Amino acid sequence: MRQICKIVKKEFLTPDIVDLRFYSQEIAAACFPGQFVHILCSPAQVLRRPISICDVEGGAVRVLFEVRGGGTEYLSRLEPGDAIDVLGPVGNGFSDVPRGERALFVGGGIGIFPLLMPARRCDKTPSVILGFRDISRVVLVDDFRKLSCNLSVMSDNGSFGERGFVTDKMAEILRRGEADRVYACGPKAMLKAVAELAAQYSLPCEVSMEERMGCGIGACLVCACAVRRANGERDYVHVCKDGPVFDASEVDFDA
Amino acid sequence: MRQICKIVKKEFLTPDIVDLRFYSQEIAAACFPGQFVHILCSPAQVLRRPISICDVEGGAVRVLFEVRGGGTEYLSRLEPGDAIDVLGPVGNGFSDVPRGERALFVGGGIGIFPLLMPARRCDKTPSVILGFRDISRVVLVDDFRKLSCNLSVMSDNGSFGERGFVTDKMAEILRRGEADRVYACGPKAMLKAVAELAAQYSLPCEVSMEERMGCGIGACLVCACAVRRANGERDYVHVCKDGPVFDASEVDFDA
Amino acid sequence: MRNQKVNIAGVELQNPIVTASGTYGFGREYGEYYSLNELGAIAVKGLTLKKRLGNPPPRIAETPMGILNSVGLQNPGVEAFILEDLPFLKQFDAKVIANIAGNSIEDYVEMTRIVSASEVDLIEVNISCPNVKEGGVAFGTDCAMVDKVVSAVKKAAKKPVIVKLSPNVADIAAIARSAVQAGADALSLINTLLGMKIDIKTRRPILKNNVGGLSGPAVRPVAVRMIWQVANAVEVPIIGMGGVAAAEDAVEMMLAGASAVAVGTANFTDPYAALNVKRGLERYLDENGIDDVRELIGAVEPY
Amino acid sequence: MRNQKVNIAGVELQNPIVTASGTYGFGREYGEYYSLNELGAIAVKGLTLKKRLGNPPPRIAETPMGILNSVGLQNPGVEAFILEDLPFLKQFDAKVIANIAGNSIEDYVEMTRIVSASEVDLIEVNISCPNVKEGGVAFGTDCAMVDKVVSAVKKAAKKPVIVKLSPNVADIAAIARSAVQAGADALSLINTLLGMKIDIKTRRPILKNNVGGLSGPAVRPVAVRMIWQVANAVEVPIIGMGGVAAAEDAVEMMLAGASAVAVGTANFTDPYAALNVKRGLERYLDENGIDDVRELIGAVEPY
Ligand SMILES: Cc1cc2nc3c(=O)[nH]c(=O)nc-3n(C[C@H](O)[C@H](O)[C@H](O)COP(=O)(O)OP(=O)(O)OC[C@H]3O[C@@H](n4cnc5c(N)ncnc54)[C@H](O)[C@@H]3O)c2cc1C
Ligand SMILES: Cc1cc2nc3c(=O)[nH]c(=O)nc-3n(C[C@H](O)[C@H](O)[C@H](O)COP(=O)(O)OP(=O)(O)OC[C@H]3O[C@@H](n4cnc5c(N)ncnc54)[C@H](O)[C@@H]3O)c2cc1C
Ligand SMILES: Cc1cc2nc3c(=O)[nH]c(=O)nc-3n(C[C@H](O)[C@H](O)[C@H](O)COP(=O)(O)O)c2cc1C
Ligand SMILES: Cc1cc2nc3c(=O)[nH]c(=O)nc-3n(C[C@H](O)[C@H](O)[C@H](O)COP(=O)(O)O)c2cc1C
Ligand code: FES
Ligand code: FES
Repeated sequence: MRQICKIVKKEFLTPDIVDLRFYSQEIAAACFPGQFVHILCSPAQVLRRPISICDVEGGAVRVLFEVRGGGTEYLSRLEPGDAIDVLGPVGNGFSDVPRGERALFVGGGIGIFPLLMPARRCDKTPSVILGFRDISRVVLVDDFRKLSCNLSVMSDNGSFGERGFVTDKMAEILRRGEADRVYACGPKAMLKAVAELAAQYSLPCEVSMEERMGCGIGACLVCACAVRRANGERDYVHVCKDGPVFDASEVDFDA
Repeated sequence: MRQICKIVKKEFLTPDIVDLRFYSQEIAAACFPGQFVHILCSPAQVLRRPISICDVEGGAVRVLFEVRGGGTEYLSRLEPGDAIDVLGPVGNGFSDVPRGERALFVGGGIGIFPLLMPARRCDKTPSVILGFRDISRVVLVDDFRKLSCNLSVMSDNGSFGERGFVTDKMAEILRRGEADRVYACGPKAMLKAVAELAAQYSLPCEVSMEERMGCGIGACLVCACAVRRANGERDYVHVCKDGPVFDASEVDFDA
Repeated sequence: MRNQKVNIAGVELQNPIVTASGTYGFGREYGEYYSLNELGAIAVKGLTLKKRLGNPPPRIAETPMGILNSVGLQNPGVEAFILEDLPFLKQFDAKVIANIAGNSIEDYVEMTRIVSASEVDLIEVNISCPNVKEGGVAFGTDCAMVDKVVSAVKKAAKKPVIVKLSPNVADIAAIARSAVQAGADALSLINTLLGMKIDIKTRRPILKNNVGGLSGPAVRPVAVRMIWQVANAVEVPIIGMGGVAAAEDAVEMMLAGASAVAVGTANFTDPYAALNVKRGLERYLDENGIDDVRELIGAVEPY
Repeated sequence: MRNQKVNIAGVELQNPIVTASGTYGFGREYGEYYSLNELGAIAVKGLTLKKRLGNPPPRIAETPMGILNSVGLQNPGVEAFILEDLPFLKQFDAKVIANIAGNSIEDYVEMTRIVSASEVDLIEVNISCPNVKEGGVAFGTDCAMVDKVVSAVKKAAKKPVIVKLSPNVADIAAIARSAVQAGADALSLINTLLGMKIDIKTRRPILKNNVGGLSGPAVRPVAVRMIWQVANAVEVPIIGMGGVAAAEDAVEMMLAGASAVAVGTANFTDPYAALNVKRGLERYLDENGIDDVRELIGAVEPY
């Protein structure tokens, strides 16, 4: 689906992170947790930008994004009333948490955005670990607080929440046997550590991967993600269509 | 001079012609009739667009432009309060009408815009001939009416003013000996005819030429205009710096 | 009804709009946005004899009004394509162009035999892929090599052969002449220009392959010039491509000498790009009272 | 104070920012916007032995993030330059690069002699102008021709010789090697890519010359790639250019292997472009704690 959508709300949560809501009844109705939208930011750019769907509220889709380069910078300057060209929802999101299972959500940095929706949709209280570089980058914590979840917040330097890495906290939780499956999104190094921990405890683990994209729908094959097939063979799957969420046991984090 | 200027007024005079005023005390103070500004229209474009200065009003500069391609289209969508990047005033304008002389101004289509200011600045009542394709393209006539000038308006099909070409009217005026010098701006074919008529009556004639531009200040040499030197030699001068206004007797209209 | 049909080496396309190899997969994904019956032809992702994984990611970088890609011919192999994808594509009115790339002349010949025996409509010989180490672009930048590959392919081919030219050459007309003398039934151009982008923060290339192929509107002036030069040098039909994003661009390429026009990178900007180019072209013909789209082909009047 | 100085073939530039030949005239016009003392060097408009009128207008067309030009070396001739423009330029700290273009090897040699006897600091041999019928780009696309021209020029030269390369070639590294083997003290690249734009309303090319040279941000990925390839192929310093519009672009080119960077088309977008690139580069060094701009040269870490 490709739509021209009106921005209904825009707010800078930090000097770099923007909370944007745009109106699309259709995308809001059709999307699943972990899917993303592919947004055409500037008329001077040829490529869209993939941004995770963070939440839906009525007919509005909420995304959070960090201003990094030209595309997100342009997007951050738009205002309510302006229109954006949105492709989506695209990709394969997180699988539903099976009834009765306790999920653990682990997010780092901008990787926390796609975890809000699935964490809300659990029937058993999930655990959530959010990691930030430092206090200046803390966003969305209040939204997670409003869910019924066991929330831990970590920062690398202890300036907000506990000092330490999300995997420190994750190890604790798994040791205490408080999780039946793990969902994670964040930097690749973090995902790798999360996947290894989950594997140690033989827990199912899904990770949301990032890769530079072209088409966003599976046609151009640029967004390759290395996997190892059951037979040990190396292969590439594609983040936009096969992912962004993959079974962690398949992903070849060292490729 | 290069300035980021605020648009103070924008109005569509016809579906295609925009009347735009932007604020620049400096350009308003420094400019001469016949000079132009070189405007950076869209961030997706590498080249500026040359637009004649039509008038100055206090600290505001007035330009009229026709929407033709991507640049003028983008410009036409800006609104008061938006900023534009303006280089100018640039070029050599019309020479002052010597005291006591009766000037004749001949403009065709968008070529009438740079004639308003010099027509106003004459001490003896000038004649002005404005030519339009048809009534749907008539603009700025009221502004000329407000000057003390002998105004003739022509249209190709007679749908506004008299039917005929500006040169028909010009021939009449010259026959009656009502002009001492001629200033013209418009399509090249018109300028050629005007120049020939003026030459027949041995009147000094200045024409404002158009050419595609790069730098707009005389450095890149793309805006070449063919001239014939006194010794008969062909040469190129440059519309942005040597012009846009040239002595008609120099210009090689057939090059 | 105005005529939209064009002829490429004996194969009639219902309209001149093609999708460029490698940007459109095997049609399935864009087929969810509009019917593939709308298109003149679909050039499928570049095929190799055996399955290829392609290059490691990142495989794409954005540049001013363009992109660099270094996919490196990831594909399931020609046999898998014929078994699993061709039947899907053959459901539609769009002609199917099999784009083949080899590491050796033997590869090209073998693939030509295989696709000739299939329901593919046209064979596009990619001698211009900048993203593979062996072979690839090397075949396309030297007249003698072009002659060898094309002659060999033509001997094995039972379908019309389009030769896809590389723009990374000094004299595109000479390359085109070699291809035609060796028997090419049609030419397609341009493939991508070799480019590079460096991340100044990490001081590393954005592409894991270091360099990649430049495409998109940025390259259009080069494409138009080359199509014009080639159209003046040879008689065979040309499929023009390189930065076509709107109907006006397609018209420009046809005026330069293309009989059909492929849309590539523009699909990424807008999944409806090819459809919009097609519809826009129809509108253009209507508005200008042009009864036959073929009137545009090579109709530029140079100075 | 961080070191900004770079060395091009024995000539020290106070900073690596150069203005590209043909985009900056003889410096007078931009000199009204900022002091020419700010620049590392100024490459003057391409000079020929005798005055040249250049091509008929239109000489420029806009393309996606680029331009086409077909000026065709309009210039007053080398003698007039030395008499009338060089004294003006020599008032400033910026080094003066005389860009020369000939129709024949004799032309090049004669001009080399003339500028060698002047106060010019460096000679840039333009063997890559796409806008003149005779000579021009033909000298720059063939290794044997490059060798001939450069050897002849070097014999006559009493100043360091920069050879300016054409990007319209299949193997830029081979051309670069020929130039260096023939004695080039430095290389500059890229000149413009040959392109074309057609007005679909009139069905005529926009440029009266039909084709012209493509420059501006659109070509930057091609320029960066070629600079990287050439830097890996030869040892002499490189002046990089092609689409530099901001300090980040200059850093990218230096990382790719350029010792200095020229700003061309960007001057048209913003008359302060070269100054802004220079200032931005200083800021970049400060912000990243880089003490010597030369640390950037060739510092890209390829995969
Ligand atoms: C599935 C997915 C979901 C994402 N969700 C979010 C989100 O919810 N919030 C958020 O802030 N960011 C998210 N990102 C990252 C976001 O896409 C990039 O930060 C953004 O594309 C950068 O664009 P730019 O123009 O600002 O940067 P530039 O560096 O100028 O972009 C240049 C090109 O590189 C691509 N690119 C650059 N960085 C990345 C990256 N990290 N991942 C993918 N492509 C990149 C751009 O898309 C563009 O094509 C997501 C990425 C993916 C793949
Ligand atoms: C000295 C001078 C004064 C002018 N004054 C006015 C004016 O007051 N009002 C007005 O409506 N128009 C004026 N024009 C014409 C105006 O510059 C063009 O209509 C405008 O540049 C078109 O830009 P575009 O992006 O809309 O069209 P496009 O066709 O998309 O432009 C593409 C490129 O071609 C150039 N170009 C296209 N048409 C012309 C043209 N006729 N003359 C020069 N360059 C052109 C553009 O500047 C641009 O570089 C003037 C031109 C010159 C040379
Ligand atoms: C991501 C991508 C993959 C491509 N893969 C192929 C390919 O497999 N075979 C081929 O002949 N051309 C390939 N190309 C080149 C295109 O078919 C086309 O020639 C080029 O991109 C220029 O057209 P465009 O500017 O419209 O994209 C690829 C281009 C892109 C962008
Ligand atoms: C209008 C124009 C005129 C040029 N004239 C010359 C010239 O006379 N000699 C030359 O060597 N290069 C000439 N060039 C090429 C530039 O010096 C430069 O190599 C090229 O434009 C790429 O840089 P850019 O993208 O920054 O403009 C010219 C370029 C332009 C745009
Ligand atoms: S972005 Fe095209 S396949 Fe994923
Ligand atoms: S536009 Fe550059 S010299 Fe006139």
